[in-house]
Amino acid sequence: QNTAVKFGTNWVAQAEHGGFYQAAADGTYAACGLDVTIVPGGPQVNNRASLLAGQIEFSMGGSSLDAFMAVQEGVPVVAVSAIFQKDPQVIVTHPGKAETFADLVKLDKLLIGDAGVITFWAWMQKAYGFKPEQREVYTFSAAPLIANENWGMQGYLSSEPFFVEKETGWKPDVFLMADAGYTAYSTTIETMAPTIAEKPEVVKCFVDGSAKGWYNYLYGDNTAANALIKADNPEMSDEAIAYGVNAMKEYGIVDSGDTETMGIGAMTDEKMADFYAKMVEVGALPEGLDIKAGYTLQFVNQGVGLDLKP
Amino acid sequence: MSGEGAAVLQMQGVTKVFNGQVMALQAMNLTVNEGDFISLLGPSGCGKSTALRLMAGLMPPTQGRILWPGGQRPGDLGVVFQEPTLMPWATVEKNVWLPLRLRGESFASVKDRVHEALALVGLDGFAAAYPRELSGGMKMRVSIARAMVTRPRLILMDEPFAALDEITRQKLNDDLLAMKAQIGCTVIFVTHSVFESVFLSDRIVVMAARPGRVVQEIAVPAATRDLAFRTSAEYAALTRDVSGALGHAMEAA
Amino acid sequence: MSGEGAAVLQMQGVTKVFNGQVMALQAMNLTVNEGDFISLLGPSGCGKSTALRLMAGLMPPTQGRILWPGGQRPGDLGVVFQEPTLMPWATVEKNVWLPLRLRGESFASVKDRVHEALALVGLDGFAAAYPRELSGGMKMRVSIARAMVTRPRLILMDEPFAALDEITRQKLNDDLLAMKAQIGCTVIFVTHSVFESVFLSDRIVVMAARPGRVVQEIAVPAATRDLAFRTSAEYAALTRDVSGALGHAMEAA
Amino acid sequence: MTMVLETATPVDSDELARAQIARRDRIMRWLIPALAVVASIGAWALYVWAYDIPHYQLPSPARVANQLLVDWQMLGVALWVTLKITAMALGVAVLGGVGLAILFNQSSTAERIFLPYAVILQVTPLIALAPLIFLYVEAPLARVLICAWIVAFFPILSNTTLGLKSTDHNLTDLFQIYRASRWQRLIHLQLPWALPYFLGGLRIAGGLSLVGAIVAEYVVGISGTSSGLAFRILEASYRLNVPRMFAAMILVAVVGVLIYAATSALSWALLHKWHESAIRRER
Amino acid sequence: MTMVLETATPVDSDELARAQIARRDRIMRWLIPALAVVASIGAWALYVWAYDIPHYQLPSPARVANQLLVDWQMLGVALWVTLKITAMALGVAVLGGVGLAILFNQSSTAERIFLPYAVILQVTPLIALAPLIFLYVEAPLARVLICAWIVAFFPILSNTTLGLKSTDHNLTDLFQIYRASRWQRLIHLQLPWALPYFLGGLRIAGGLSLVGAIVAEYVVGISGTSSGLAFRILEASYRLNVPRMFAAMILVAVVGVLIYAATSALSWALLHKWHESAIRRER
Ligand SMILES: Nc1ncnc2c1ncn2[C@@H]1O[C@H](COP(=O)(O)OP(=O)(O)OP(=O)(O)O)[C@@H](O)[C@H]1O
Ligand SMILES: Nc1ncnc2c1ncn2[C@@H]1O[C@H](COP(=O)(O)OP(=O)(O)OP(=O)(O)O)[C@@H](O)[C@H]1O
Ligand SMILES: [Mg+2]
Ligand SMILES: [Mg+2]
Repeated sequence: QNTAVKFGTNWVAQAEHGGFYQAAADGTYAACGLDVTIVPGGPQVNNRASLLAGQIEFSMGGSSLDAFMAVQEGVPVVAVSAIFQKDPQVIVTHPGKAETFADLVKLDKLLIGDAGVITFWAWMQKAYGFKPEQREVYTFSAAPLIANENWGMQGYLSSEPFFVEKETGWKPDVFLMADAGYTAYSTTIETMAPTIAEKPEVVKCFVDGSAKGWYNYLYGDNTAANALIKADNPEMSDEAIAYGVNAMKEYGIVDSGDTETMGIGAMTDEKMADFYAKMVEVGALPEGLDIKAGYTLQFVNQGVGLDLKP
Repeated sequence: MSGEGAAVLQMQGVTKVFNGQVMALQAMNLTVNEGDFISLLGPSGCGKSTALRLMAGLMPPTQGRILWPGGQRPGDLGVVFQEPTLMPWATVEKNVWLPLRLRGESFASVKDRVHEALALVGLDGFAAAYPRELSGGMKMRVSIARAMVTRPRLILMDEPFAALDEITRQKLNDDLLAMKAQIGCTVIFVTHSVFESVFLSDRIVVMAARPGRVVQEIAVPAATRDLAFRTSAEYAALTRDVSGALGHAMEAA
Repeated sequence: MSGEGAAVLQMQGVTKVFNGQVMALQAMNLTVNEGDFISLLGPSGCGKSTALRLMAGLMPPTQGRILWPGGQRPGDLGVVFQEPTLMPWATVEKNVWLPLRLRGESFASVKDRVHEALALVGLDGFAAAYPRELSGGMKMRVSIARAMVTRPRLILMDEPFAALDEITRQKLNDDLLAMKAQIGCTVIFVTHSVFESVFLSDRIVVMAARPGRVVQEIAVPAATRDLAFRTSAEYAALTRDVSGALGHAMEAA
Repeated sequence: MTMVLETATPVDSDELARAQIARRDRIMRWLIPALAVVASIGAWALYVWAYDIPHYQLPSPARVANQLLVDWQMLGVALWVTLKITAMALGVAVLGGVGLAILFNQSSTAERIFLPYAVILQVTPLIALAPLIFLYVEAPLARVLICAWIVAFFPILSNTTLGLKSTDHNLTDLFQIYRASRWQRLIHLQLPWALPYFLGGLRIAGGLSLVGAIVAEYVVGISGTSSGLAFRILEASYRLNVPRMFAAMILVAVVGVLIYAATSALSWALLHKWHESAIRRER
Repeated sequence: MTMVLETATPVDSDELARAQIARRDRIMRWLIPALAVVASIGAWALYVWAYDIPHYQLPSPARVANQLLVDWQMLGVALWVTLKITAMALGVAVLGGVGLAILFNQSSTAERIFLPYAVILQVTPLIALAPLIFLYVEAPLARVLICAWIVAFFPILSNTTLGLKSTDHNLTDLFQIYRASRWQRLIHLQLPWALPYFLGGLRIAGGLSLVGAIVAEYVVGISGTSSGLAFRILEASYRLNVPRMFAAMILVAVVGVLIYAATSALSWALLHKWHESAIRRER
């Protein structure tokens, strides 16, 4: 008899959720005793609120920052694994408008969503000198970017660039924030502290299963997972999924750096502390937070699934 | 004929002041006996409608009191306001049905009575019309039919016949008297017509304006109310008396 | 005294049918001459108000036509509807001001005229009151003051004095005649009072109901309209005639 | 000179002319707005064509129409989902709005206690309420309905309250004299009197419940795979499938206009016999 | 037996009793709702305390109050921004709503042509319109106002139209007889007549323009660094600062209630002399 748990993602089903679907599809979770239901997110579906409300057991965290903020507010949400070593947040521009991330400062406007304002936009201002007036509200429509040559737009590595190219025919330039120094983990697995205390085996199964799922998804046969993704989101095309998988591999989003030895999901105190220091510097967080309360290395860095990598 | 019944209603020193300034009634005293037919007569704005509304319990007096020696205000009261006061969304027959409906009678069970009342005021052909399709006098007649349909023990009427032609008016005068004779009800009646007041009432209360007050009560000792009475010398004398009283009242104001 | 002026208004075979079924007027003919005082008399619902509204151009006849031989409907028309028709948000004086206001006169410039008109109907003390604070008769008097305040060439009045006591009524009758004599206006007047119609008018149009139609026109050849006329045998005879005509009209219906 | 008022020519041709005008009026009543719609679609097409607007900024009408056909199955399902929620939301808005209006009218104490909360519900942004709704309401349909209800009930409450309060004082007196119970007064006098006001509120709430159904979908989502128009719009916008976004928006617009037309027709049916706002005056 | 209607005791004590009841009524009018507010806050506190609800699910009132004090500077600025936008939005909603109502009333052709678009504006989800607004409107303030206007104008338009149409037929006839121009009829008759209806619409639109100001901030943002309450709510929610989120929401609620109270007071001031809905009947 498997334990039923729910995992809430941050958006409609897409390639970035592939590993979780993979583990659900091929029985990896079931093998260690979990019946996982994936609850897709959406424009305003707030799975984090569901996590706090106790309606789901795990939710997908946006970035390390989320964990720090939880600490700041004294909310017992803990990141137990970091699937994305790099935040796939990008700035998309018309081709040839900028050479480096630093050049983006010269753009007239950048379309940044509300969540971005609170996270990377503050960092961009501090680290690169963007001006508050340069921000335009991003409403998840690329039309303003396409209409204005000298604008930039926030995006998710595998989504916005793909759609812009598909609609317009030209290939936009893409600047990965992670490569510019925004060293947050992303797509973390979050759960409540009591869950860790009371049911560590459940957490362990989910973390390990997810890591294995991601290896299989990236390097193995991922058709079953993609079928699930397309079932949850009938709009998803094979082409888009392929683009996403490719981009994740190309930019080393999931599997790069620490994961080479510690396995997918790896987190280190150093990287956390480094990013926290940056956030303190830009004023997004106060000094002196016990950031270790916001994550735990208890379940990761054990090389789980390394054997699945070809 | 009447005026000999027990007192049903007493106004004792009733004063009504509107907005703390307009004194609509000043220390009005009036005793209404079972079976009385009382007319209120007086210049426009002297407080006749106000007196009627006070009796109906629609507002409390500013000073003084209104007593119902028989216990309490009778439930079966018929009333004709100075304005027709019809429900615009209901047809004529549904409007007349209202007082019966409020007693729980279904329309089917009282349809005959409703149509009888409408026939009385000469509107049988307009049962299905809406108020807006009626002339001024016709609306008023619907209001009269509504007051009559319950055959109430006490009727308050505020210039019910003012908008009617003299022949219809005379007919309704007769009908009213006939109904009164039949069911022995008590009527309090506001009118501007001296003739009408003399013809109909046992007692005529002449009022003066600003402040509204009773200046004279005139009893009409008539045995019968018919053409003979109307053409009698007594009738002519009484109308002269009442007109005179009214003239005095106007001067006094 | 009148009736000798040029024709100002002619109704030719005017028929009015409401809702394609109620025939409110049938082939009505009427010529109104400059300076005429014409009374419309008839049972309730016979089409008097309808005739007045047709003359005022508020609706087209179903058949027939209404001609203004003098050119067009005069702009300075005074009108008293059967209902007071006051603006509830305006005080009495502002209501009376309305016709002048619509001509572009500021209140300050016509305040005296407004108060004069109010004094005429005995409401000078109520200039600042709102309509809801008035008695039924007082509202009607405001409406009369409003019609008079422009001293119009043509006045249409629909039972203006029905809600008034006889003394006020007589006073206003006299005032109306005085104004007519002074400015030589034309008056078309609906009433239910045979006495009033005989006292006031040059011509009385007696109507019958369903279908509404003219059954008789009675000329009143009086040189003066005063107490003497009121007590004359001629007056008594005329009232009898008119009452008779009215009786016939009722029977005919 | 003789001038004639309104009726210059002999009787019968008069009537004829009036009838003809009436007939032309009836035709124009439909023709003009239809032409206006055609003209605005034409202007849109022309604008797109003349300025060569790229389809991902503003697609041409033809493209949108085509997309509507192509996606008809998907959009049809979404439309049906949204319609169902709209209808239910309007239903609960009417019940809640009229119910509260009656409660407030019957008890001024209740009004003073609860009216502030009704106002608060009206003004609190749904996006902010969503987490609480998530917390305390389990059933997805209930969540959606609560959201849509919050958006739509207030105009009905407010207008019905106004109507109940405006009841003619003389008629109220009449009911008092005839010893009507509060209930009878409500049923036979106040509610009919408030009907035109209520229907005015309904016309506003009709549109708002559509808005509510859509916003609710944004805010609390609709469970499972049956997505409504909101999801399709957002998704299409996200994928830059602008023609589909427009197709979905046009469906929303058409539904909105149809709801308005339906509530107006209901108004007319209930009022044309007696209320000034709806009477076509006999001329 | 003698029973007395309404006034059993001698004259003076009667009056006294009535005055006393009136005085008690006046006090109760404020006391009851105040007590209700206190009670509901108490219940909230009790619930949080008794079930030991974690503060990130539902913070206790004390915690929210404390947060309000702590964040007062930030929230005060946000409140001020939102208030300004709300006021401007209500202003344009009144202008637009009444303006359109007058236009539609004066020309039924205009009504038939443009009313459908007004309905469409009401029902189209702002989130879907946002890209178009972005594309074609430059000034940030204009964007926000357009959004808020779209949310708030319809109830005013609809109610004012209803009022203009309900004008008493006899008074209309009177104006026609006195040869009033359309303009005069509008100013001196129809607008006063529509006033109670308009004010009803205003009561609805007051809350909606607050909603509009907030939604507009979500949807098209407010330029620069001056953020309104919407941003603060969203930010607090993102940061899991639930007490601050509640503090901001409570500000919104209070503003909503104040706007409602203000529009109700305006209504009373304009109507209590003459309209049945506002007259306190002389008893
Ligand atoms: N609601 C009110 N507010 C203020 N004053 C009022 C109100 N109702 C009546 N009045 C005043 O009270 C006085 C008496 O009014 P009432 O209606 O009783 O007169 P009435 O005798 O019926 O006159 P009429 O014959 O004209 O109907 C009038 O001066 C009137 O102005
Ligand atoms: N708007 C309308 N719709 C339908 N029928 C109407 C309308 N107005 C009047 N009528 C009908 O036309 C006839 C004449 O009405 P009108 O108001 O002219 O009568 P009247 O002579 O003024 O009566 P009264 O003396 O009672 O005022 C009546 O039978 C009435 O029912
Ligand atoms: Mg009276
Ligand atoms: Mg009439």
